[in-house]
Amino acid sequence: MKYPIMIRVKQKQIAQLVSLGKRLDGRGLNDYRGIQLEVGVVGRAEGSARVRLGKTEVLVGTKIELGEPFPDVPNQGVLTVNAELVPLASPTFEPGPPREDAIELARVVDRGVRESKAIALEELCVEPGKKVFIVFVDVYVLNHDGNLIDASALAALAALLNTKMFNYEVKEGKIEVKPGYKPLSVKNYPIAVTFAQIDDKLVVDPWLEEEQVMDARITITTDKDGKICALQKGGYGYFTTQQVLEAAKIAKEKAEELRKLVVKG
Amino acid sequence: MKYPIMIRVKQKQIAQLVSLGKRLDGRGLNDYRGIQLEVGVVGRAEGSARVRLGKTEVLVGTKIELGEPFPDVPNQGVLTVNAELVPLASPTFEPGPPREDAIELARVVDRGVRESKAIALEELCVEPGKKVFIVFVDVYVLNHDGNLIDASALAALAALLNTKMFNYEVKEGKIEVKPGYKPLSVKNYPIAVTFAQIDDKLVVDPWLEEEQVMDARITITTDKDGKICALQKGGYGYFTTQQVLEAAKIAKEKAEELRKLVVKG
Amino acid sequence: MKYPIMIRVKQKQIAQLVSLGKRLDGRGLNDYRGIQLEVGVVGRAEGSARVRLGKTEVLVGTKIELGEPFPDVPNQGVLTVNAELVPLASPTFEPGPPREDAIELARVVDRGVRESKAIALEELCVEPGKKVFIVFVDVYVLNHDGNLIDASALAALAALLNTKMFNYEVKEGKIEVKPGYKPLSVKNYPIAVTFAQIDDKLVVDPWLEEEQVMDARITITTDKDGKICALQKGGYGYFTTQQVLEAAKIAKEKAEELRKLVVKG
Amino acid sequence: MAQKKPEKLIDEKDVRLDGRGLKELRPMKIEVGVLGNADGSAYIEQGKNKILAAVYGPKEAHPKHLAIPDRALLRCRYHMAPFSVEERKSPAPSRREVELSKVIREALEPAVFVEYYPRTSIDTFVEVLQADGGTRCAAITVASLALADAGIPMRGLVAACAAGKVEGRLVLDLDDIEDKEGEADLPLAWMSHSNAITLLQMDGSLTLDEFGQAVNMAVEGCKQIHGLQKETLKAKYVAVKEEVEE
Amino acid sequence: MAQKKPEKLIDEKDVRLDGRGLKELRPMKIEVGVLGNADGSAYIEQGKNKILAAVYGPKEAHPKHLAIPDRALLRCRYHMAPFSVEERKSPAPSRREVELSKVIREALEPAVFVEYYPRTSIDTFVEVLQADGGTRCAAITVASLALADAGIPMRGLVAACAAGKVEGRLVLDLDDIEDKEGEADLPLAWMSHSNAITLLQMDGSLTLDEFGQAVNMAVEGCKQIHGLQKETLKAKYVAVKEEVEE
Amino acid sequence: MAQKKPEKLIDEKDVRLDGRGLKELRPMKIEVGVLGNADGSAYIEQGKNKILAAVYGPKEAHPKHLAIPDRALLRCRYHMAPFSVEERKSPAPSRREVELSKVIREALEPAVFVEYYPRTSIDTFVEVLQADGGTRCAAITVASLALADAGIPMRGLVAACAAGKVEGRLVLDLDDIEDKEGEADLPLAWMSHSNAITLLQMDGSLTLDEFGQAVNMAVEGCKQIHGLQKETLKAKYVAVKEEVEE
Repeated sequence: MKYPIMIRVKQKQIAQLVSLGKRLDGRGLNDYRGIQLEVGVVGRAEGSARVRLGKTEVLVGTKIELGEPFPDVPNQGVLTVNAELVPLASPTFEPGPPREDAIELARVVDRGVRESKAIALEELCVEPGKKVFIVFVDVYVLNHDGNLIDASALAALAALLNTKMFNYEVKEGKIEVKPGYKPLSVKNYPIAVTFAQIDDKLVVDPWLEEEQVMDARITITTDKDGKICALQKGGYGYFTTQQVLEAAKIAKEKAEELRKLVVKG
Repeated sequence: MKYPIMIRVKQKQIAQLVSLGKRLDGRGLNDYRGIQLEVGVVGRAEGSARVRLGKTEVLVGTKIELGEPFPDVPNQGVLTVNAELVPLASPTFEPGPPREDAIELARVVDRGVRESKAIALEELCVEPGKKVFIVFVDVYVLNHDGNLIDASALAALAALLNTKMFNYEVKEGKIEVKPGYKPLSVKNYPIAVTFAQIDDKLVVDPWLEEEQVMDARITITTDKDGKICALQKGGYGYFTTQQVLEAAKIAKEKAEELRKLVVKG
Repeated sequence: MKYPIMIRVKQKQIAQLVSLGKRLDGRGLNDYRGIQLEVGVVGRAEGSARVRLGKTEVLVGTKIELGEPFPDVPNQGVLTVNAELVPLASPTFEPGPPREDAIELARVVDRGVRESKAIALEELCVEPGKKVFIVFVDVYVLNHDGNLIDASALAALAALLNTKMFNYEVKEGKIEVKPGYKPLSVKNYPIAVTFAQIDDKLVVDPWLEEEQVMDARITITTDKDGKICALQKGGYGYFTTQQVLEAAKIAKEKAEELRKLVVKG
Repeated sequence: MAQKKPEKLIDEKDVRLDGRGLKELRPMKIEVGVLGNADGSAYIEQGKNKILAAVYGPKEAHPKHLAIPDRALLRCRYHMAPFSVEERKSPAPSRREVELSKVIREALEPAVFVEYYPRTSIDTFVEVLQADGGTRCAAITVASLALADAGIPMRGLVAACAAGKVEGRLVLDLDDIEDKEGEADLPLAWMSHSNAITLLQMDGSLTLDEFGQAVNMAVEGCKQIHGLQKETLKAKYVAVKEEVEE
Repeated sequence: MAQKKPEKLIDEKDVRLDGRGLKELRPMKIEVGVLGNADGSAYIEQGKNKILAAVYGPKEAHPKHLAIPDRALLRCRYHMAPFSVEERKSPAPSRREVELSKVIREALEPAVFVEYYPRTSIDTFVEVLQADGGTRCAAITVASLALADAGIPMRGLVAACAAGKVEGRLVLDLDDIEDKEGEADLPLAWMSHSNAITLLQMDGSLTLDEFGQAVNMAVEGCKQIHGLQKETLKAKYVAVKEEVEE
Repeated sequence: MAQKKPEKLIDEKDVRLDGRGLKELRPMKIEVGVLGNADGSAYIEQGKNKILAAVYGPKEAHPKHLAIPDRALLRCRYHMAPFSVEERKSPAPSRREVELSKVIREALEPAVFVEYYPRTSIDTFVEVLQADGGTRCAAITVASLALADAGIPMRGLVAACAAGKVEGRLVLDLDDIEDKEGEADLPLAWMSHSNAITLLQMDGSLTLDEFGQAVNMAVEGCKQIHGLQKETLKAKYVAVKEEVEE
């Protein structure tokens, strides 16, 4: 919210470049930074994935535990997404309960997974109204260099695809663990694509310096069929209808590229 | 607790008037401000009432839910009164967990209802020790112009009288909802009457300017039979025995007037 | 952690004395202050003890309640140690949730009791996986004049030895209370002995002025057989191996003396 | 306690459960200047939604380290009364309320000349007294009026309204059951200045085509609401003027 | 674990369960200067109540924005030890403790010359080690002594005591079971200066007549307690004096 | 979900479950400078432990009242990721994490020249991504490297390692199951400067003799780890140097 002089100078410089279709780090307006994806990095977790998006680094781990369903959907498992902006990731993150930014991040990731019906929650019911599986998706930001949403959503999807559950049988209301594991059933592949608006232009995958000077941000999540399943505008600026529709089109294309990194074959 | 100069000037002016039996807003010492009462204003609530006491405005909503009884009274329902001094009501209210004032307000309203046995908690037991109804009374202060206690207690009583529960039957430990509603059984009508002490005189229903300069406050709650069921002294001053007894007498009279606004017939 | 000038002067004075084998209050380096022990001081508690160690004063009360076991040890009771540095004990204690110091204090006391297996937790199981006894040990510091750990550990042991439980029988999964009480079964007698390091010397039972100038602190808890069952280094300094081994030997001796105060016969 | 789900939300004649057409807003009632203490306030009913907004400020920012040297700090709290929903809601702010407070603030800020009041704060409080779907949009509509009522200089009023998809059809201004049972919900805030979309979210599933239609439908809804906002303000000023001139 | 309720709390000869007459106080023991670090402290046993009070101050108010330009800030915390009651109490302050902290502070403040120490704070901490009914009154009695022990100038000591109604009869100084099973409980604090009632609360059901009698009975109880307070202080000063003169 | 406890943790040939000898450390991997934003950072794998450390500072202490006139304020937060352990851990700091943050800080401070940076703070953050016994020791080892990587002047690196007793035998560097099923665990931190033990804790049961042996065994383990720490730093500086000279 505060624009010290340094930022204003940078803002001018970045905006001038963008108006020429260029960016400080040499990318084109619709280019992502380099992406590195690694899965299964935390053996204690049921599933895990680390995404490096340029210098942004996010680790997602999943845990599956037994618990109670929500009363209004007694025969569905529970999906819980939490995000921690741990203080080692940025000088601006502080220890303490999640702030607004962390909550928004978790909720945007959550909506992508939930609305695309990526997890078949009905299959996670053990005993209707009493016992269901809870899928915890914990987003852990390790280094913040901008566009946490896309990196987190990508890592979350990869971690879910990497998640295995033990086999079990229900006998007389009790769960009996059986040998072996089976993968968590993932039915859809939502991909979030975020744009920053800088001087009335849209740029894909903003890094930290761009985020510091952008007017507004828009994240569009599309599913495997190219349908939009979640969307979030952020920041203190605004978009025109034209920009929103343009962003949606590009988001669909970029998502297809990104999806190939996570979903093989 | 801070008395800036403005307040001291006002204090002198208000005190002089009171010593002449007069008040800044033209009322007599034992007069209430105009009262407006509206019930059923929030359809989602099981019962609701809005009270306007001069410019003070309080909304009370009730909710009834199933829950567990307290272990020491296994066959009684639960009454829970909560008060929120939401920040739109006053520049001095801040977001956050209830402070001292909100807690005292809730507890004084609670004691009036509880001690007068207005709600027959035994009738709210479904399965002793396991399942009872919880009556939530949420006091929501919308505009603070003094005497929140009387306005809140009045709105709480009106909301309880406005409360309806669905019909149900208990079959094999399970609750079966049946068509229709029945009113919550309210057995008594406690009314709180608050006095401010200003320059050794008592005035009824203090408004904000009077509260800012008063020495102390006393609230006396009487029930439908004119018995005192709850009492609370507040503020940094004191009362003499004489004043307390005088206040009790007036409280009983004023309560009878106010009760007619809520309890028809 | 702040060393104002006053403290530095005192530090020099205390260190000089210690280098001569003396202490400000006249004690030898390995002497405890006078200890007063009183048990059964709080009748509402299942057990209680007050320890005065010089001017340090600690009250410990125990409560025993039914609750659920931890899932990983379904047939064991639960031991819970909590410490409150209540603000009447010191100008540096403030109201609010336990800070680091209180948490460390509680955990060091807890480890002594737990690791020496002083409480036979298996005997506190009522219904495996469902119902066990929880032993609450609440450490209440009433006056802080240094060495809270030893005083608290001593009071905790004395309070446990003073603890009585009602007699009961389990009939068809329900607990039936029977007349009379029986003592809580205490199998071991852990005693904590704390040293301060001042100018490379160790002194036993540091009082407040010594704690303010010490470099580091070490607490060694030994059990009735002279075995070490818990140990905690604290403070911003360090110890040599030599010092640690020397401290352990002294701790064992001093613990035997202290144990006699609590365990009669 | 719980609502029963009806078999159909829209009949074969494109009439919705509450009798509305597909592109029809719910009945609305707006008032401004409804609270005694706030610098500005407004109240809205939109369907069964009942929402109050109050503005305090511009005033010295507190705590001071939050003050911004060259602009006002705009703050916003969206909060639901415990009795505003089917199951009693704890008064402690939920994660949902924290997120909505953020997006509502970001929907309002483009309209406010925050640069006129450096080092101050402008606090906007929204209380949902009864909720019936679309509360974040109604909150923006009413908060925008409360800001205007407080005399805060603005580029224009912000109006907000959702479009969505229910039983295969695109509809305007979803109520609670349409939101819960429908296929998509797209809340949007708009101001006429720059034709700006200041809030945009979406849940559900829409093709690109449907998305474009929904955005346009929501903008149209906002324009209607904007008209109503202007009328309400005008009526108030006329009333004030008449009062003054009497 | 739980107490069993006896059949009768008062017998036909007006003798209460613990052997007291209707207007008789429970046995009391008071000490002052019991804690090493506090500026003032006191301890009370009243029946089975065991309560400690400590005072720190006057000292610079912290945080500073709480300081009052023309008087001391009097603060009070009433807190119960987890083992002080039948069921273990969580050490986090309950709503009851928050309310009692407030009314106890307001019962003490009329007695304190707060205007002597502007911009400072005087912090009073009350710890209930064992509770047996009437803790708020005993807390006021003992906190008042701790303030005196800290050398805070006061208009007088504040004594406190409840009256109430049990099995149809008015009684003084209710213990736990009388409080729980009785028909009314009326805690009251009093100071001889101005004959002032500085705390007054009531729970239960009393006619106006009964109420008047109960107030007077409680005031009489306070007067007895006040006598005991004065003796205790006097005894301490004599002891100190003797010590000094030795 | 839960591990099954094997019958024996150490076989008759003194070989441990994972194939190690009694005095053998688990395989270790250390990296420094792994995070982009931190002033210093390091990563360690020790057995299945995976731990990151980051250092920010020296920087102006905030809030200001925490600043110390003649030295830096060293702060430390030890925190476990929710997915780092068998049962998901709530991200809110547990009492265990609060205690470990304290003892880790106190293990590091003797090595840091805090007096060089008065009025500043040096913040050390440790995140356990996967836990397998001995996390506090690995946390100290890696945090010490992160401090060095941040260019904080130090008396030396702090290395940490536990010794303990398992099935009657003294062993070095216990893993999770040895810690849980063993008879004693003794974590220790050491720096070569002054041959100083900067962290020492113990859980379990050891005779004085065993204790002495365990302390010495842990110190020997620390010396090995210290060697590895030095190599890692050296390798990094060589790499940097080469990069600069290219």
